[in-house]
Amino acid sequence: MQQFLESFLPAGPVVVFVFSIIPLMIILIYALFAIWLERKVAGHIQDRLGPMQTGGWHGWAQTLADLLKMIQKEDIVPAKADRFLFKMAPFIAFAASYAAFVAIPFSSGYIGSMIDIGVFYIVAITSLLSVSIIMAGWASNNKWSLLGAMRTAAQTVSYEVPTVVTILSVIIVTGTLNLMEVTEMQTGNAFLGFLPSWLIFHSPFMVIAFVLFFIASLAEAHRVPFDLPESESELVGGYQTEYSGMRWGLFMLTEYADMLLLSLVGATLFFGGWNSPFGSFMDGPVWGAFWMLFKGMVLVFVMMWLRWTLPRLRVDQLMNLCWKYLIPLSFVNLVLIALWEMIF
Amino acid sequence: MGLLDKKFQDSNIIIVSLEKALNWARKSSIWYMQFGLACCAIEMMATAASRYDFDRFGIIPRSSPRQADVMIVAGTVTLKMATRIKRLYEQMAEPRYVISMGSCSNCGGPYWEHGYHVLKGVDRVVPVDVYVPGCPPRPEALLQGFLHLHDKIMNESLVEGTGSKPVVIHDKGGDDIQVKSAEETDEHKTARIEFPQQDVARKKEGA
Amino acid sequence: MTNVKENRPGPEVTLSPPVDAGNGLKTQEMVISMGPQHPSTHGVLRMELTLNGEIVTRAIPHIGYLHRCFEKHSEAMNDYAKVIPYVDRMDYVAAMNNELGYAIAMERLMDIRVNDRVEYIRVIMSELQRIASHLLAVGTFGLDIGAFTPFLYCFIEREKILDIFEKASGARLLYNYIWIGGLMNDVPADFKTDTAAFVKSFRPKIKELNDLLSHNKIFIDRTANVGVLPEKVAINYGVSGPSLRGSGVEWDLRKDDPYSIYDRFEFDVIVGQGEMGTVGDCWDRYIVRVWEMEESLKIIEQALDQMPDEGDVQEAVPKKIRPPAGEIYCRTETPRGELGYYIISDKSTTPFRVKARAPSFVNLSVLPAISIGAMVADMVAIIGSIDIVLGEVDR
Amino acid sequence: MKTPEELHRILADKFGDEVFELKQDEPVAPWIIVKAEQIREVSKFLRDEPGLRFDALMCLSGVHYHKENALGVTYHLFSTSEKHKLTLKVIMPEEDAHLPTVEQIWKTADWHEREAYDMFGIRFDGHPDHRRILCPDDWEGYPLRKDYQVQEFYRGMKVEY
Repeated sequence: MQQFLESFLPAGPVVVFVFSIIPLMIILIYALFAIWLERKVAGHIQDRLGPMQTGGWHGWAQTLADLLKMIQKEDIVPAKADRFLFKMAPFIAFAASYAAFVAIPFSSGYIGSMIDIGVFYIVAITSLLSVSIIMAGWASNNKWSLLGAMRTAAQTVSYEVPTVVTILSVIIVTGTLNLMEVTEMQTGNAFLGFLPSWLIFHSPFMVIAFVLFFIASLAEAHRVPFDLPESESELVGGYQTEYSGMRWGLFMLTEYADMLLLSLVGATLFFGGWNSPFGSFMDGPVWGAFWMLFKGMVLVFVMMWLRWTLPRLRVDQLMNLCWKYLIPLSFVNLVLIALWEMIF
Repeated sequence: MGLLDKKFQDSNIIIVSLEKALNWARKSSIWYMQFGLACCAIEMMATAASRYDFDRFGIIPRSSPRQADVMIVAGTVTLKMATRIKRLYEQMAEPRYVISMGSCSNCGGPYWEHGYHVLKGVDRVVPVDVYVPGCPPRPEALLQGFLHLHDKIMNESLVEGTGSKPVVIHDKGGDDIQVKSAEETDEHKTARIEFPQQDVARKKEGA
Repeated sequence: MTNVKENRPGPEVTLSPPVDAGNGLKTQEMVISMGPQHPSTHGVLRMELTLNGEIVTRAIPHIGYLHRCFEKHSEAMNDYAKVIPYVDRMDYVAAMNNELGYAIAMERLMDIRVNDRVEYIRVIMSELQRIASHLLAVGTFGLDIGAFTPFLYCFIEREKILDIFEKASGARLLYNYIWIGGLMNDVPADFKTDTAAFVKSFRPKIKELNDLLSHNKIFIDRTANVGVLPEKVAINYGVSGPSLRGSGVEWDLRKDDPYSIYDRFEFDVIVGQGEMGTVGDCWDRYIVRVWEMEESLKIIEQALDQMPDEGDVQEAVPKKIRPPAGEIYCRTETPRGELGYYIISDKSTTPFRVKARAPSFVNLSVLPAISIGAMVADMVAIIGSIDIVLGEVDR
Repeated sequence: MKTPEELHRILADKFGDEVFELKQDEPVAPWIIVKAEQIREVSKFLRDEPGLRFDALMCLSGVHYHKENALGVTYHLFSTSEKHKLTLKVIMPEEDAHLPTVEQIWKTADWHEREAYDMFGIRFDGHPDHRRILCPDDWEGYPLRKDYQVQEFYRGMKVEY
C-alpha cells in the first residue's frame, strides 16, 4: 500500500503522514459508531430503545451531536489543579492507545509499521495509559479522582501480568512477535479440513488462553466488571470527575479506542486477524480489512454486553481475581501449551 | 460561557448556519446531572427508565457536574442544600441550563407557608430555564420540559452567547420581580450567597 | 491536598498521626466528603468518611438536607385530614403505607371502625406499595453495586403497580388515597382483575431477578459478609423492618402487633439466614426484601379472594375531625420498618403534636456502627442495603 | 407481658412513689411521669431488670406544652422479649429544660435526642455528640416550639415566601 501511495503522491513526509492518519480515521469513525452502538445495545438489553431522535433513523447522529456539543463546552481547569499535568493527561492517554495501533495489521496490505516486536510494543505503549490516568487523578486535586487513579495504578499493573503471559503462550506457538506474521500463519484451512487454521482452534489450551486474555483485556480497558477507576456509584467519576468538555471527550475516545485495540489484538492472536473465515472466499486486502474490523467489533460487542449485565467488583476482589486465579492459571496454561507444542 | 460564545461580532450567513449546527448538537445531547433531592427524583428516575426512556432524546445522566449540561433540580430545596446547589451549578461547564422540576423547587410547593427550612423556589439561588409544574410532575411533563428546553436552545445565537438567560430575581418577596439578562447582573450577586472560600475558580481558555 | 472543611461545626475529626512508610514518604488518613450530591447516597445524605487508603476508619452521617418541616406543618394545619398529603411526602417511595399508618393512628384515637371493604382495599394497596418500594430498593441496590440493568427491569414492574394506583387515585407517586375513616374514592371496576393479572405476571419476575442479580457471583462477593449488623446491635439501635429481619430477628409488626386486618392472612416472616455469608450482612438484607415481595403477593392474593364487593368506602369518614383529648403512639410496618406516629390531641381540630418515628431515620443511625473497616465501595453497598429514603430521614 | 399498672407498681417500689405518677384518665394509652433527674436510672432499671427487659426505645419525642410553659420528653419503650409497652414522660420548665441522656442505654436515643434538641432546645446532659441534626448548625431558634418566630434571612437567602 505504501508503494501504491507513493506512486501518485510526492514521496517522503506526505506519504508517511497519510499513512499514519489512517488508524486515526478508523478510530474516530469507529468511536462514533461504537458509542452509538453501546447506547443502542444498552437500550435493547434494558427493554428500551436507546437514542431514537437525533439525526432521524434510530438516532444515528447521536455521537456526532455529543461530539459537537463537547467541543463547545467550557474548558474548566480547577484553580488548585496542577495545570500542566491536568491539560496533558487526556492527550497522553489518547496518544498511548493511538500509538499502539501502528503495530496492528488491518489487512494483508496495510500495517502501520512492520516492526518485529509488534506485540511487545503494544503491551509496552499501552502501559502509558495508566500513567496518564494517574496524572489526571493527581492533577485534578480531587480526592475521588485520586482514589480512582490509585485504583487504576494497581489494576493496570496487576492485569498486565496475565495479559502478557497469555500473549506469551500464543507467541510460543507462532514463534514471532510480529502481528503480521502471526496473522499470515493463520491463513488457510488446517485443522480437521474445514476449520480455519486460527490459533484458537490450535489446541484446547488456546481456548483457555483466549478466555484469560479476554478477561484481562477487560480489566486493561477498564470495562465492567473492572471499571473501578471511574466507577460511577462509588467515585462519582473517578479520575474523570474534574474533566469537562473535549478533554473529557478524549478520555472517552481513549476508552473506546482501547476497547478496539484490545479486541483487534485478540482477533489477531486468536481469530486469524484479517483472514476470512471461509478460506479463500471473500479474501484479499479489502475483505481482509473488513474481516479484521468485523472480528474486532464482535469482541467489542461482547464487552458491551458484559457491561450491561454484570455488577462491579471491589478493589480487593479485583486483586484477588488477578493474583490468585488469573496469573497462576495463565502460567499453568503457558506450560501446557508449551508441552502441547513439544508433543505435536 | 461556551468556548465559541461571543467570538463573532456580527451574524452573517456562515455564522447562522454554524449556529444552527451547534445548537442542534447542544439540543440533541443534553446530559443531566443526577441530582435527585426528593420525591421528584423518583419520577426523574422513572423518566430515565424503560417506559419513558430519556435516552431516546440523547439525554443521559452524568454524576459529575463538570460533564453535565443541565441540572434538573428535582425536589424540595432546603436552605441547608441551597448553598450546595449554588456550588454545583457553578461547577458545571457552560453552556449550562437548569430545569426546575416540581412545585417545591419552583416556588416551595406545599411547603411554601410553614416550611421554615425550605427555600421558596430554586430561582432564588440559580437561574432557571424551564419550570416543570406538578407535585410531582409526571414523566411526560418532564419530557415536555426538555422539549421546551430544545426550543430555547435552538433560538440561541453565538453572537449573544449561549446558555445566557434572563435572571428572575426575587428581591423583596414575590411582588417585586425584576427581569434582567445575565449580562446586566453579576450572576454571583443574584443569589446573595457568600461563600467564604471559592475553591473553584473558572479559568477561561483564551479569554 | 486540603481537607474538605465545612464552615459548620461538627465533631472534630482527628486524623491519625502521619506514619512513616519508608523511603522518606509519609502516609496519613484522609477525610472525604461523600454527598450531599453523590450518585449513590440515595438523595441528599452526606457522609464524612475518614479513610485509611480505601478503608473507612470513621463515618459520620450528616442529615437534614431535606428537612421539610413535616411536624411543623402537621401542627400548623387546622385539620387532621390535611396532614395526609404531607405524610405522603415523607416516605415518597411508599406513600400508601405512610397514609395507612396515619389513618390507623387517627382511627384508634377517635375510635372509628371502618368496614371490611375499606380494610381489604387498604391492605391490597399497601402491599402493592410494599412491592413497589422493595423493587425500587432492590433496583437501586443493584445500581450501587454497579449492575445497571436490574434497576431498569425493576422499574418496568414498578410501573405496572403505579398503573393500578393511578387508576384508583389519579396519582403516580403521592396518592392522598387512604383517608381517616375510609378512602378517597372506591377502586375502579377492573381493580380486581388488574391486580390479579399483575400478581400472576409478577411471580416469574422474582425468579428472573434472582437469576440476574441475587445469585450473581460478583454480586454475592460484593454484598456477603459486608456491613454485618448483629442482632443485639440492631435492637439496641432500634433498627426495624427488613434491615432488622436481615439480622435474623423474626419481627414483623404485621404479625407481632397486628393492625388493620393482617391477622386474617397467612404469610411468612422472612428472616436473614446468612445463606451466602454471615447473618445480617448486606446480602441478607437484600434477599429479605426480595422474598418479602413474594409474601406480599400471597397477602394480595388472599385479600383479593376475601374482599367483599359491597361497602361504602366513605361510610366512616367523619365530617369534622375533632378527636378527644389524649395521645397515641401507633406503629405500623412500612417497607422500611416501624413507622410510628405519636399524636397528641388537645380536643381542637388542630393537631397539638404529630411526631413521626421514621424507620429510615433510626435505621440510618446504625450506619457509623457497621461501616468501620469497610471499604469505600462497601459503604455504597451498606447505604444501599439499609434502604433509606431521605424524605423520611429528615422529614 | 405486664400492664402499665403493674409496671407502675414495680417502679414505685423501686424508686419511691413520689417521683412517679400514673396518668390513666386520658383516653388511649396511659403513661408514667418521671422526674427529669431520675430518667437515666429508671431507664437502666427498665432495660436490665429481668421480667421487664425494655430493650427497645421505639420513639423519643420532644413536646412543647406552651400553655404550661413546659417542655416535655416522651419515651415509648418496648420489650421485644416480654412484648409489653410503656410510655414515660418527663416534664421540665421551659427556661431550664435539661435532663440526663439515655444514649448509652438505647442507641436509638442518640439521634432522637439530637432531634429534640434541634427542634425544642431541650438539652441532654452527657450526650456525646450534642449538636443540631436536621437544621444547619448556625440556625436560630427551635422550630417546633409553639412560639417560634422564623428568622428572616439565612445566609442571605430569604426564608419567608
